[in-house]
Formats: sequence, C-alpha cells, structure tokens
Amino acid sequence: MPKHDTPLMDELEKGPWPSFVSDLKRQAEKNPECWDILGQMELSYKDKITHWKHGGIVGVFGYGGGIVGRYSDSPDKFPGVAHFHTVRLNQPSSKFYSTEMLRKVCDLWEKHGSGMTNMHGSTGDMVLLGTRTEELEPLFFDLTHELKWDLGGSGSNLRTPSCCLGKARCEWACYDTQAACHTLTMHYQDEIHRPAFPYKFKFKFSGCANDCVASAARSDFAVIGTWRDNIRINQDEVKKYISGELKAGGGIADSFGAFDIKKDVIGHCPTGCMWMEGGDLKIDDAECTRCMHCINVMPRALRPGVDQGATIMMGAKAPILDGAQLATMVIPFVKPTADNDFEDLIEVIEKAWDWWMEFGKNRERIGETMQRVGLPSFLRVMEVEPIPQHVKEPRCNPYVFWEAAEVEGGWDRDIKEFRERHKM
Amino acid sequence: MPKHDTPLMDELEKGPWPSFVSDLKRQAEKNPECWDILGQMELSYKDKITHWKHGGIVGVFGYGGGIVGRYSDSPDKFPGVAHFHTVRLNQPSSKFYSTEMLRKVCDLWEKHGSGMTNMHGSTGDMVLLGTRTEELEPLFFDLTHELKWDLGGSGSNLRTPSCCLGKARCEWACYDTQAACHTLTMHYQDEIHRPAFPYKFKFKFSGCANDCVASAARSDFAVIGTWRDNIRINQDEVKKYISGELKAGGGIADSFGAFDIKKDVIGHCPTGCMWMEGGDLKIDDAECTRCMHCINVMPRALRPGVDQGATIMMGAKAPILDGAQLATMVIPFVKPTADNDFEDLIEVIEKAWDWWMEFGKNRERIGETMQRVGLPSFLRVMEVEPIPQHVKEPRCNPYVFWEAAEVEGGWDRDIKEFRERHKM
Amino acid sequence: MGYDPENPMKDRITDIGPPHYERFFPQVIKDNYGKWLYHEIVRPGVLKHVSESGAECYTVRVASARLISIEHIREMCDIADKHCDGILRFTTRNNAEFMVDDEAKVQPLLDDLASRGNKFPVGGTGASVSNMVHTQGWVHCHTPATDASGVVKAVMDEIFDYFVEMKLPAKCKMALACCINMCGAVHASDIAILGIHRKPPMVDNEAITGVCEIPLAISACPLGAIKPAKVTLENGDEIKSVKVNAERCMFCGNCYTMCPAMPLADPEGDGCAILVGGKVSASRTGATFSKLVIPFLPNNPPRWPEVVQAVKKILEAWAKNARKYERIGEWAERIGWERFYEKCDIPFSDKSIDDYRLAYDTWRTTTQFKFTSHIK
Amino acid sequence: MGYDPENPMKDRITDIGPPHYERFFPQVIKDNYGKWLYHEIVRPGVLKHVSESGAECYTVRVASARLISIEHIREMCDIADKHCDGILRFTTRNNAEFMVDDEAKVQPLLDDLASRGNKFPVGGTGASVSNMVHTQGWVHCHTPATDASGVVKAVMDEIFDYFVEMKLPAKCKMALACCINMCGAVHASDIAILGIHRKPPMVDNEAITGVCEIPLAISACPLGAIKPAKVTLENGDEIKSVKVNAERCMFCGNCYTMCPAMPLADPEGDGCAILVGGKVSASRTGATFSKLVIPFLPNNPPRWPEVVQAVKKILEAWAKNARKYERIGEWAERIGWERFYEKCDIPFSDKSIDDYRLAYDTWRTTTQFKFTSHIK
Ligand code: SRM
Ligand code: SRM
Ligand code: SRM
Ligand code: SRM
Ligand code: SF4
Ligand code: SF4
Ligand code: SF4
Ligand code: SF4
Ligand code: SF4
Ligand code: SF4
Ligand code: SF4
Ligand code: SF4
Repeated sequence: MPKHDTPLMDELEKGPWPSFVSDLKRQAEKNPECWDILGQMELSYKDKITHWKHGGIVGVFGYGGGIVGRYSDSPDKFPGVAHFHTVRLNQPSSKFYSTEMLRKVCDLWEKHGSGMTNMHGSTGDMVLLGTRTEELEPLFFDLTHELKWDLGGSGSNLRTPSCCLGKARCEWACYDTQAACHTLTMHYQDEIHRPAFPYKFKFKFSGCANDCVASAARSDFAVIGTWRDNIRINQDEVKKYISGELKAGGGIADSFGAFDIKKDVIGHCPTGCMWMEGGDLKIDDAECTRCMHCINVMPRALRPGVDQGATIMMGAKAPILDGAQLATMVIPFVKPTADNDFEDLIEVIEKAWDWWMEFGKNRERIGETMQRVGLPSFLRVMEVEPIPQHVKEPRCNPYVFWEAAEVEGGWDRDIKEFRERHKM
Repeated sequence: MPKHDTPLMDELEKGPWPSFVSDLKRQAEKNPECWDILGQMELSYKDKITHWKHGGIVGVFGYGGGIVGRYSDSPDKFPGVAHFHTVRLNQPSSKFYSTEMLRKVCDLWEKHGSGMTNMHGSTGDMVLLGTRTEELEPLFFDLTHELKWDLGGSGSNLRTPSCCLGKARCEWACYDTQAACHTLTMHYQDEIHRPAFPYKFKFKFSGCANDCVASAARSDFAVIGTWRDNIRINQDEVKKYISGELKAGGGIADSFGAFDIKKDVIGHCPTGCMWMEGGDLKIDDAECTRCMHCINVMPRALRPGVDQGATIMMGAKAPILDGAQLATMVIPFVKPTADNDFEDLIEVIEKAWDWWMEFGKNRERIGETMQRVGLPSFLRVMEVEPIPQHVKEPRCNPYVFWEAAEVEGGWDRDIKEFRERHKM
Repeated sequence: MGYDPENPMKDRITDIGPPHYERFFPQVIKDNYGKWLYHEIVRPGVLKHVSESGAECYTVRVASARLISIEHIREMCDIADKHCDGILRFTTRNNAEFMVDDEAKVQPLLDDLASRGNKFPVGGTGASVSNMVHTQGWVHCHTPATDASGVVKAVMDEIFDYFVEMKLPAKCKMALACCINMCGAVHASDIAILGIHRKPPMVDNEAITGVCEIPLAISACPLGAIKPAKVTLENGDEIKSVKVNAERCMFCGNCYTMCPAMPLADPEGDGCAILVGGKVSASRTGATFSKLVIPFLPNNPPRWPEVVQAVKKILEAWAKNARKYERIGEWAERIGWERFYEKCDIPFSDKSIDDYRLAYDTWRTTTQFKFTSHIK
Repeated sequence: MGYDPENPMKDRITDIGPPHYERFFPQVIKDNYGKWLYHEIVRPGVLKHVSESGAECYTVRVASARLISIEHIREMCDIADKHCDGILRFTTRNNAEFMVDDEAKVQPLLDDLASRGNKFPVGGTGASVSNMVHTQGWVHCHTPATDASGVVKAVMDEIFDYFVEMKLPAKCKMALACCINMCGAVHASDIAILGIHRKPPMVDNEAITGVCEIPLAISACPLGAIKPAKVTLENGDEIKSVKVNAERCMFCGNCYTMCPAMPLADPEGDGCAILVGGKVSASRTGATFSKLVIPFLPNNPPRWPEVVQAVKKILEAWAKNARKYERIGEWAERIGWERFYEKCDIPFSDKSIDDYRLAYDTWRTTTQFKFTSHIK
C-alpha cells in the first residue's frame, strides 16, 4: 500500500523501457522504506532539488572507504530514508555471477538494507543503495563471514578496479584482463580500504583498443591490450565479406546495405596502411596503429597479431577542476601476465604512487599532478625514456628547460669577464 | 682596402647563393663604415655573441617610431658603427618600384647612412641599416621633401601594414589588397608614427587563402580574400589537365609525373566535396571551405567565385610571452572596397583598438588580451554574433559563465527560504 | 552467530576482496577461455561467439534500469536458473547478459524474457543505442543538478527503437551525469546529458561555523571567486564567513562539495546541458571529449520533454546523415561543427565557445569554414 | 636647402605615408590590374601571367641576400632599366622580381642575370625552396642568440639546387629568427632555424641601478623566476637588485629585453633549434605551428655545419618520402611524428615534449601509435 501520493513518479511507469518506479513499488512490498524513497523522490520532482543532506561520514571499523553516507533532509516525512547509506561491494572481475551468489546478496540486502541496488556503479562496484548506520557493521560481518566478500573503494584511495570481459568471451583480448584486475585488486586490498592518497585513484583493464571498460577516459591507470606484430589475415574470409557471404561486423547493423571494402574498411583506416592487391587485402603493419577498426568490421577475416601485450595509459579523469583529461600514453608495450603476478604493472603503479603520494596536492588526481609538473618531469619520475609516441606532436613553443649539466660551462658565469667582451 | 682581417666572414663569399659579405666589401668602397660592419661581425663570429649594446632610443622629432637605435659595444675598434641606427621606410604597397625612385633612395642612403639595406624587413618596411644620430633629422628632411616619402612604424604603435601583390599580378585576389593596404596606411599615419597602444599592432592583407603575405601567422589584424558563391569551373580545361595537355599547378614541379585528378586534387580536398561524374569535375560548393588547393593545382580550369570579399582574422603573433598565436577567425565575410574607403575594415579596427587601448595591459598583444578575457567576451566587445565558425569545435568543459539576467529568478536568493525546503 | 556489537573485533574478517571471477563462469566460458575465434550478432541483442574448439556461446543482452530491486535480481536469477545453468552477468553499461551454449536454447530464453512485460527488453548490441551510463541524481546524491534514473527512463522510452534495432551508422554510447563531477561517462560519450547549476552558491552564514573550514572553502574555488568575510548574524554575533563574487563564478559546485553551507541547487537555476561527439575506443579515431552543444535545458520532471527531444533530434540527424561506421563526433568533425549545428537544428550560442584553461586551442585559426545559415 | 638644425620645424613634412603603389606599376600591370586569368611557371624562377585581355606578363624571380647594398640595388636598377622599362619589385620573401611583357624579352633578361656571377640566381618558384625569411642577427640586433645572414648564406649554399630547380613535393617555406622573439616567420614555417639561449641571465649588479626599473624586470619574467634582492657592491654600497632562480628559467630573454643589466648571451649557451612542419596558407590544411624537433645545435660560425646538415637531412627525407602537394607538416601528420623522427634520422628527446601553457593538448591520449625504433 503506497505511503505517499506519487503522481509524478507514477508517470515513469509508462513506456517500453524498464521502470525503476514499478520496481521500487514492487520492492516496497518487502522493504517498506522503498515507499519513502518514492516519496522523497516525488518531492524532489516537485521541488526540482535533491532532498539529501550534504555528506555524511560513516563506515565500517578499520576501513576508510566502501560506504557513502547519506541522510534525508526531511526525515520526518520520510523516516524510512532518514539514513540512506550506500554500500559498495567489490564486484568480481567482469561481473559474471552465479545465481546462488546473487541470491545470497539479495538476502543479505533484504535483511540489512532497502532492497534497492545499482547493478552496477559507474566505477564497477555492486552498489547496495540505502541502509541505516546501525546496519553497517552487521552487514559487513555477514558479508565477510557468510558471503566471503568484501567492500570496494570510496574516498581518497584506490577505487574498485574493473575490466572488460576479455578472454572470457571475446576473441580480441590481448592479455588476461580478468586475471590482471583480480590479482591487483587482491594485491591492493589495503589501498582500497584505507585512504592514503591525495585523492581517488582508478585502475581499468581493457583487452584491446575498443576499450569496452572505457579505461582511456575513466581511469588514472589504464591497461589496454595491443600487439606488436602483424594482423593475422585469412584471405579466403576476406573474399567472403566482399562477396556478401559474411556480414560486416558480424552483423553489426541491419541497415548497412552492400559491403564495400574500399569505403567501409580501407577508407576508415586512420593510417591508410591497407590496400587491395589482386583480390587480396594487404596491410603494411609497420604503419598500422592497431586501432581495431578493420578487425571489428571483418572479425572472421582479421585477428590481432600473436605477439600480444598492452599499452599503459595514465591520468584520465572527469572535469573537476582543471577540465577533463583523457589518459596519456605512458608505456607503449608491456606483457602483463599472471605468470609473474603482473609484476610489470605493479612496478609502474608503485613508482607512480610513491611520487604522487609525496608530491600530489590534496584532492589532486595524478593526471593533474602530471599536468602541473609537466610530462617530461613525469617521465623522469617514471624512469621512462621519452619517445615521440608520448606526444601527438612535438612542442611548438621554444620554451625548453635546459639543465646546467646539459650546457657547456654550466650556469656559473662571471659578469665581469662577460663585460670585458660586451660593454654595457 | 679592408680595414680589418675577416677570415671568417670571407668564408661566406664562397658558394652559389648571393654573398652579403662580397656585397659589404663592394659597398665599403663608397661607404667605408662598411669595413667596420665587417669587422664587428667578424668579432661576433669569433666571440659568438652580438656586439651591439642593448637598446638605444633615438628618433626624429614628433615621431615615436620608424627608427631603431643601435650602438656598438666596441666603438673604439669600430668607429664606423659606433652609432648604427636603422631607418624604416614605409614600403609602397606590394613593393613595386621605379628604378628612378629606388635610385633616389640609394642616393639618400649613400649620403646619410651606411649604404647597406634590408630589402625588406620582415614586417615589410624598406630597412636602411646603420646611421648616426645626427644624420636622422637631415635624412628625414630629405626623405619627406625630396622623395615625398615617410617612415614606417616601430614601437608600441601600428606597424607598417603590408599586402600580397594581389590584383596587380595574381588571378586569385578576391579584393584589392594594395588599395586596402595603402588606404589604411594613409588613414592611420598618426597611429603609425606616434605610439599610443599597449604594444605593437600589425595589419596584413592577402588576396586569398594562399596568404602570400603570411597574414594569418604574423598580423594582429589579417584580411584574407575569399568568396561566397561557387568555384567557377571550365570543364574543357579540366579535361586538358587530365589528358596531360596542361601542367598541374601551371607547372609547379618538374618531378610530379602524370597528373592524377583523384589523388592530386580530389584526394587532397580537405572537405571531400569534389568528385568526378562522367568526365566532369563536380564540386558541392556548400561544403567547400575555399582552401584554394584545387584552384592552385588547376589554375586554368578553376577560379574563385564571383561574389568575392574577405575574412577578418585577428590576434596572430610570435611567442613572447604566452606562446605564439595564429590568427583567429573573427568576421567570416566582409566586402572591403575602395568605394567606401574600406570603412568596413576601419569600423572593425577601431572597435578593437578602443577596447584594447582601454583594457590591454602594457606589452600585451591584442591576441593575448583576447586570450585573457576569452573569445566570448571579445566577440561581445566586437559586437559580432557568436557563430560556430568562430571555433574549431565547441567547448568540452562544462564551465559556462552564465549571467544573472539569463537565469530565471536571477541570482538573489534567500537562504532561509531555501532552508525551509532543504534542511542542513 | 552474526555480528556482536559488544565485541566488534571478534572474528573480524577484512581485506578478502571480491569472490574469484572464475567461480562464476558458465562451463562453455571456462572451457573456451582465451580461445574465442570470432563472433556474430545473430539479431539485435543476441551475440554468438565461436571458439577455436567449435564450441558456441550465445549471449542475450537485456536492458536494465540499473536502479533495480533485489526482487528484480531474483527474477533474473530465476531466468538464469531456468535457461543458463544458473549464471548471468552484467555489462560495463549495466545491461544484463544471459548466456547459453546451444542455439536451440536461445528462442526459449527470448520467449521467456518477452513474457515478462517491459522488464527485459532485448537489444543494445551492434549499431544501436545501448543502455545509458548514469548516476544517482535525486535518488541518492547530495550535489545533483538534475535527476538521473528518471531522465534516463524518459529518454530511453522515446528512443527505444534504437535499442531494440540496429539501424544506426555505428554504436551510440550515451551517458548522463547529474552534476559536473561527471560520475557518468559524460566527458567521452556520443550523446551526454549533464546536470548543471547556473546560480552561484548562497552562503548560509547561520550554519557555516562548524560545518565548514573557511580556508578550505576559499581554496576550493578554481577561479578565486570566494573571499573571506566577516558577517553579523541575526543574533548579533560576528562570525568569520565567506562571500562570493558572483561575476567570477562558473557554477562548478566545488565549493559546495567542500562546504555544506554553500548550496547551489535551485529549481530554475538547475537543468541539463547536452554534450555530443565524444568517444572512448581508439577505433578509427582516438578517444575524444564530448562537446557542449546545448548549454541549458530546464529540469522538467517527470519526463524532461526538452531534453528528450534534443537527444532524439541529434540522434536522428546523425542517423540520417552519417556514413557507415561514423560515430557522432567523427561525423561532426568531417562535416564541420557549423554544419553539425545546422543539420541538428540547434541554435549556437557563445556558451559553446570555450573560455577555460585550454580555450585557445579550440579557436578557429583558419579561413576554412562553411557558409552555413549562421552567416548572415 | 636641406635640413636646418637651427630651425628643425621649418617646412617640416610629416605623415605623408609611402608613395602610392600605382606609380610603380609596369604598363602591363596597370592595364591588366584585376584582370589576370591564369598563370604558368614556364621554368624555375619564371612565371607567366595571362590576362583576360590576352596580355602576358613574364616575371623572373631572383634570389637576394636581403642584406644588400645600395650598389647592389643600383645594379638591379640597371637591369630593370635595360629590360623592364625601369620597374622591379620585391616579394614578401625578399626575392627581387623583374617583369617583361613579352616572351621574347625573357631570355635576354635571363642571360644578363646569369652573366653577373652569383648575384642573381633565378628560382624560388613552385615546388622549390624559396628565399629564407630572416632577421638581423649579429649584424644589427641586440638580443640574438645566433647570426642571421651568415646562417642563411650557409644553408642556401648547401641546398641551392632546391632553389633553382622545382623537384620537391610542394613549396618549402624556410625561415630563421635569431632569438625567440621570432621576427622571422619561424613559428609557422616548413623548416625554421631559431636562435636560442640556454643560460639564465646574469645580473650585472654594478650596472643595474639606473639602466633598469627593478619592478619591470621582475614582472618581465613569465615564470616568476626573478625576485628582488639586496646586494652589496664592491664599493660597499648596498643597492636594490634582483636575483634569478635559474631552476625556473626557460631562457626566453624577456628580462633582458626589459633590463639591459640581465644579459643571457653566451658562446656555448647560445645556438640554434630546428623547427619544422609549420605553414601559413590554408591550402588543404589550415595554418599550423612549426614544431621544435631539434632542441639545440651549436653556433659554429662561419658555416654552421651542424645546422646546415640538419636542415638538408630533413628537406631531403621529406622530398624522398612525401606525396605530391604535401607540405612537410602535412607529411609528418600523415605518417605520425614518431615515423617522422625515424625517416629524418633525428634523435628524440624530452626537450621536444611541451611543458608550457597548452601542453596537455599535445600529449598522446590514444593507444594509436606506431612501433618505430624508439620502442625497445
Ligand atoms: C555511485 C557513483 C555514481 C553511480 O551512480 O554509479 C558515484 C557517486 C559519487 N561520486 Fe563519482 N561516482 C561514481 C563513479 C564515478 C566515475 C566513473 C568511473 O569511475 O568510471 C567518475 C568519473 C571518472 C573519474 O574518476 O574521474 C566519478 C567522478 C567523481 C568526481 C570527480 C572526480 C574528478 O577528479 O574530476 C567526484 C567529486 C569528488 O571526488 O569530490 C565524485 C564524487 C562522487 C560522490 C561521492 C559525491 C561527493 O562529492 O561526495 C557521489 C556519491 C553519490 C551517492 O550519493 O552515492 N565522483 N565518479 C559511482 C561509483 C559507484 C561505484 O563504486 O561503482
Ligand atoms: C627588423 C626586423 C627583423 C628583420 O630583420 O626584418 C625586426 C627587428 C626587431 N624586432 Fe621584430 N622585427 C621585425 C619583424 C618582426 C616580425 C615579423 C612580421 O612583422 O611579420 C615579428 C613576428 C610577428 C609578430 O609581430 O608577432 C616580430 C616579432 C618581434 C617581437 C615579439 C613580439 C611578440 O608579441 O611576440 C619582439 C619583442 C618585442 O617587441 O619586444 C620584436 C622586437 C624586435 C627588435 C625591436 C628587438 C627589440 O626587442 O628591441 C628588433 C630590432 C632589430 C634591430 O636591431 O634592428 N620583434 N618582429 C623586422 C621589422 C622590419 C620591418 O619593419 O619590416
Ligand atoms: C559486453 C561489453 C564488455 C563488457 O565487459 O561488459 C562489450 C562487448 C563487446 N564489444 Fe564493446 N562492449 C562493451 C562496452 C563497450 C564500451 C564501453 C562503454 O560502452 O562505456 C566501448 C567504448 C565506448 C566508446 O567508444 O565510446 C565499447 C567499444 C566497442 C567497439 C568500438 C566501437 C567503435 O566503432 O568505436 C567495438 C567494435 C565494434 O562494435 O565493431 C566493440 C565490440 C564488442 C564486442 C563485439 C567484442 C566481442 O568480440 O565480443 C562485444 C559485443 C559488442 C556489441 O554489443 O555489439 N566494443 N564497448 C560491453 C557492453 C556494454 C553494453 O551493455 O552495451
Ligand atoms: C610573389 C609572392 C607574393 C608577393 O606579394 O610577393 C607570391 C606569389 C605567388 N604565390 Fe604565394 N607568393 C608569395 C609568398 C607566399 C607566402 C608567404 C611566404 O612565403 O612567407 C605563402 C604562404 C606560406 C605558407 O603557406 O607557409 C604563399 C603560399 C602560396 C600558395 C600555397 C602553397 C601551399 O600549397 O600551401 C600558393 C599556391 C601554389 O603555389 O600552388 C601560392 C601561389 C602563388 C602564385 C602562383 C599566385 C599567382 O597566381 O600568381 C604566385 C607565384 C607562386 C610561386 O612563386 O610559385 N602561394 N606564397 C610571394 C613570393 C615569395 C617568394 O619570393 O618566394
Ligand atoms: S576491450 Fe577488446 S578485448 Fe575487451 S571486450 Fe572489448 S573488444 Fe573484447
Ligand atoms: S587496425 Fe586500424 S590502423 Fe591497423 S590496419 Fe586496421 S584499420 Fe588500419
Ligand atoms: S594571397 Fe592569393 S591573391 Fe594574393 S598573391 Fe597569393 S595567391 Fe594571389
Ligand atoms: S577549394 Fe579546397 S575545399 Fe574547396 S573544393 Fe577546392 S580543394 Fe575542396
Ligand atoms: S554526477 Fe554529481 S550528482 Fe551525480 S552522482 Fe556523481 S557526484 Fe552525485
Ligand atoms: S561554484 Fe565553483 S566557481 Fe562558483 S564559487 Fe563555487 S567553487 Fe567558485
Ligand atoms: S629575432 Fe630576436 S635577435 Fe633577431 S632581429 Fe628579432 S628581436 Fe633581434
Ligand atoms: S630568461 Fe625568461 S624565464 Fe629566464 S629569468 Fe629571464 S624572463 Fe625569466
């Protein structure tokens, strides 16, 4: 039985897209606080402002993250959401679940919370939406004891890492994204749970340049699969695409009409390194930048090379405060592998952290610190040899910082001796 | 008879390129101070530093520009260049000269100066290189009385305007660059001769997007010819290029081999708005950005449209201090014409100056002032309606400056009334 | 047993991380991990992956509101138990995926899903609009300038066809963030909706003492618009507070994040900006920022008609005009942004001209432009 | 008569401007002003312009050292009197042009020019290297970090063939500026040589009082590297001076421009950087900045062999590899800068990575790169 009149919310029950309003109402039968969620949202829809108070620092003992505190500004009207804290469960890499496990989470949340979730949060966590302060410790106890599961990150710490599904169900993964994600998540439990950084730090792992976990835009440390050798071509299959026997992109669109290898594949190649020669598709692999387009369009004819690995990019973030950043290419090629517990990645991460923890300002993402000190200094910190691949183009201003050691005679000069040659 | 040993300078008499050293020696026969030029340069070649002192403020009475003062730091060794001031003569638009007039300049400079010149300075002046302070007034007197000629600019004033040769000898000029340059030079004699600006200001006028006077890179105010209608095509001539009867670019290279209209013309078109249709060349003019490439390559087949005019760009400059700027498109299309003494240009110029003279900081080029206040504010100053043509792309950050008047209810709000709806 | 408040550290378990992912793999995925050879999109929402071993995995992707109940999750579990050996997954865009290892199992699964009303629309693959990445909005966050789930529902209802069919030039990746913190992937999306404030913060002098460290509030402002001030409260007390130079404010909200006594939210001031043309993949062109093309549309709950129509207009202009494989930004770059505004019938304003840190690099420094209707 | 120092204002004429350009037009140009129909490049250095009226104008372009004597100008006048009805002109790149109105007059003119030693090489048209835009250097300026005319002479001697022949992929516009004020068009040139300092300014405490306004010197520094300081001179006087934080200095020389007591010049510190890939015309691609690809080469007068060879290497790598009509920057953009460095055999260093104001926009924010030899 609805507790509040919600004419505005009710409007959102119409239409073909799944309705969270209907869903809230359904859950309200079991968790009556959902009526108050609906009620407070209705009020927001009327007032056109949020009715959550600012902030709210709550958590479980010993952890500095994983819970986001939230209190209603109208607890009298909506006592069910007076406290409405979020619990972030660290999702398993790439978000496969057994129904057995999922049902356990549901039971846990029916017992300790509102019954509403976000599957999943933008960072990747399984987000349990809304519970009271006094439920947090019991919930955490049950979570760790019964489900053997832990919280994810929030605050100025390592945020819950996430990855594309990679080798699990994709033919293009150039390294094992799940293994990398899981191994590093386990390796850095302390950093996830106990804030020690200037600001948040995110890892994301994509198996190829398609970047299905959006790492290049949304993570401080992005590992993106690639290869160093040649695209594998099956010329017979190429011909099948040309003849129309196979569908472009495995059938990516129903509206594309006839396949035109010149326009659709070669014409979109960013480097112009492909051409047809006597019915065969040719690629000058040295000029290929492994953008994936041709492979995407002809998945049965083309495959990534076999010398596979990944590129490390750093510093992506949202706009607060200096403007958004896309990740910057830092290390062109590594071979991340479970064989050495991803130590190549760990080495890079820790070099960056050591420096950022010392020199980063409060609430300064590493990308911003990189901008503040400049890319050349950052590369020195990272002990990475500067290469033209680090930039889109060389600098156009002439303002180079030379060091004394680089300049013959250094910087100590005698003005008197100079004045003997050059009078004022 | 050489006054100094100049073994290093002498090396520069060798080789196929005209030698300024040989030339100096030749002139030294008439103007012996040229030996001292050679001598002091030789010393610089040895010491690898300049031997001119810093600055030197000299000029002719009533003018604040046109002369650059210069003194040797070794006047004892090189008395001929103890004073070595530069005199900038405002060149006639696009630098045609009668030999009669040139000879008069030569005589003037033989009498009053070193006999050495720069034909021409980078801004466009005829530069007379090196004379003594006491020669300046007599030189100016003779220049104005006998040659009826005036100095150009230097210092924080309007610099000598310059232009491409345009309609004089080029088929592509979309407005009369010489007339514009000359008219504005005459109109702004006061601004050229008497510094009243925060810093220097340069006009340059090019007849088309080829920009043969480099206005887009080197002038605060650039007027670049263009057209609004359609490229004129002569299909017969197109066919002659294709058949090889006519040479690409009128014979731009001896090494280009066979003409390939697809690669050489269509393939380089930045907008992809050209194609071949049954032997005819087609252009979708609405998509053409008038880059000139196709016209450059096929000058006999293609011509600019007939609705001609110009684009006004502003703010180009060298790197001191914030980094170089290329000119920014400010006014997409005007029709500059001698019929109204170029009043369309004058109006824009004066709007910009009025503002810059009030708000520009000392030694701040207008391009830097534009950057400091932002393009939206600058366009408001210029009373130019903002259009997407002003930018390469819309902003990507969300940091818009709204004004109170634009926001319903303005900015005056009552925190109490707010707190009634939203408790802390 | 359970948690004992008297003895909170007893048997405490910490830092055990998430369950290992392999535990949750369907058999066909366990067997063919790293061996996939190619895929096909059998029909919208249905993927077929074929392994080197010949094994096949069929995936059915269903939409999700993301803000979902445990009852809904339990229903998903029922479906997975019935058809998928008790396994399902969620995508990086918050759709759910049901996997089966045999073509014959696909249709029964689809039929089952279809039988459950509008709860499980199948789609979001290939050249479609997939689910919108989005954020909390009024359902949970304290800084939003608009709602999240409601706006997404309204938009997806309207462009639903583009989710269940694959008839676009390329994928269209949409996102919403309810404030400029951009927890949704707004800064690199094909089409994005962004909650923005347009009124400078008020200063709640009665409350500021205690809830807020004045120096932190002052330094929070990237533009130095906040200055210290002494004010006298109604009760006559003189306290240290701040004042805001509204002329310099760009409504970023960072002050409110740092200081609860400086709220920005306002029914008329707040609303949505539309950004377009971003992308993340390096396919063809590198990752690109979204561009702010519509600076403001009002918050008009429950269905945000202005926002919905703006999104649809852009989507359909692109669908109609772009080349195959061209994402929205790639299309706009090719035809020029002036032409983009025209094709999408969006008015241009100086609000779309950058005047922040790297603004100069976005100015048009060439005579190359098109004579669109913007030029009178 | 002439100037009377006793009476400086007598008969003073001011603000009369330059002579009117029309006075100096050859007849064929006067008659066909605005009527030109097309042009051809008959051979390197010789242009033919044809008017709607059928009239023809032949132009012979000759190189010039730009730093030329009046004797040299008089010789040009002799030539123009003999062949060109007493008219000549100078181009925006400081070449001289002789025009005749009849094909028959071309060869005699060419023969005459050729008879005068190396003074009047004909060329610089079409797909060639034209004259280098350049500046004063040690012959006149007070702030140079290298010479101008001498470096230009050395370079043009070496690549002379490319001036007198048209065998490049496109025009190559070269420039030199002797300091970062860039009076030459260095910031937008295909290949540019730029004089740079690499030692921070010295402070001439003995001289600073009087020649320099301390606050101006301090504010001259864009990086705040200059601070006020009190110093004691040898004679015991304590004066106000400045000190320079050398770590923060980027050697821009703006302090010296504002304050003569802060010289930077140094035989070892100074030298040349090489920039490439800029252009001005909007043909094909818009105007583009040159990029600093070689941060430093020593000043090695009289012939700057390192600079000359660097320029030649880049020029010839481009000539060999680029497509027809592709300017150097267009070529580099197409193949990628990593490939450019390889093709030109130039070592890369972090000096070429921007760390100034707009630096972020030049960082590589994509996985798209080529595996050149730079990647071990
Ligand atoms: C829950 C979640 C949104 C969602 O609905 O999914 C979220 C919610 C909040 N984010 Fe976020 N962010 C979430 C993913 C993101 C992402 C996306 C990502 O990680 O891929 C971003 C953009 C990427 C990035 O990190 O830059 C993001 C960028 C921000 C920022 C801006 C950071 C910046 O450097 O620009 C803030 C502001 C801040 O940190 O003060 C922020 C702050 C917040 C806070 C904590 C608000 C605050 O200032 O206190 C929000 C709490 C909301 C609430 O009431 O629960 N959130 N936040 C996401 C985390 C769930 C999860 O753990 O899976
Ligand atoms: C003579 C000339 C170079 C030449 O050999 O041709 C020249 C010479 C000087 N320029 Fe220049 N500039 C000359 C054209 C330029 C140009 C090119 C142009 O106008 O197209 C530029 C780049 C475009 C621009 O204006 O930005 C140029 C940008 C500068 C700058 C940097 C200005 C900036 O905003 O970045 C300075 C520094 C300054 O103003 O303090 C400068 C300063 C100087 C000074 C006055 C040195 C000084 O700081 O006092 C030089 C005097 C040299 C001397 O001893 O005679 N000169 N200067 C050019 C003027 C001749 C003429 O009138 O025709
Ligand atoms: C399931 C999922 C990964 C996961 O771990 O969950 C996934 C799976 C696949 N992606 Fe993706 N991508 C997924 C998110 C992404 C993202 C991230 C995002 O959406 O935020 C991106 C980058 C977004 C961007 O560029 O802005 C992404 C960019 C691509 C691309 C590149 C598209 C392009 O042309 O730019 C491809 C290639 C293609 O589709 O041709 C691709 C291709 C694929 C393939 C075909 C890979 C394969 O061989 O199996 C998968 C099916 C695609 C399909 O749905 O048509 N996937 N894909 C994600 C599904 C999200 C959803 O529910 O809609
Ligand atoms: C004479 C001169 C104008 C003047 O008023 O003095 C001139 C004259 C012509 N230019 Fe130019 N340009 C002249 C400086 C320039 C400049 C400015 C500069 O060099 O600093 C530019 C822009 C430089 C840049 O882009 O960096 C310039 C960019 C062009 C272009 C575009 C080239 C390109 O593809 O990017 C063309 C078109 C072409 O050559 O096909 C062009 C074409 C022409 C034509 C063919 C125009 C015509 O129809 O008569 C003229 C003969 C070209 C030739 O020499 O091959 N002119 N031309 C200048 C000769 C300079 C010299 O002595 O070498
Ligand atoms: S990022 Fe590449 S490897 Fe990973 S799921 Fe997407 S397409 Fe497959
Ligand atoms: S992966 Fe991209 S760059 Fe490489 S050949 Fe294919 S389309 Fe071209
Ligand atoms: S800018 Fe255009 S009009 Fe002027 S000379 Fe060059 S090509 Fe001719
Ligand atoms: S002028 Fe340029 S944009 Fe226009 S059609 Fe010719 S090549 Fe294309
Ligand atoms: S985008 Fe802003 S309002 Fe929305 S959840 Fe993130 S922090 Fe909160
Ligand atoms: S909203 Fe942003 S710009 Fe405005 S006062 Fe607050 S911190 Fe400063
Ligand atoms: S570039 Fe520098 S040194 Fe050379 S003339 Fe110009 S100001 Fe003088
Ligand atoms: S050279 Fe430039 S950066 Fe160095 S101290 Fe002088 S003004 Fe500052």
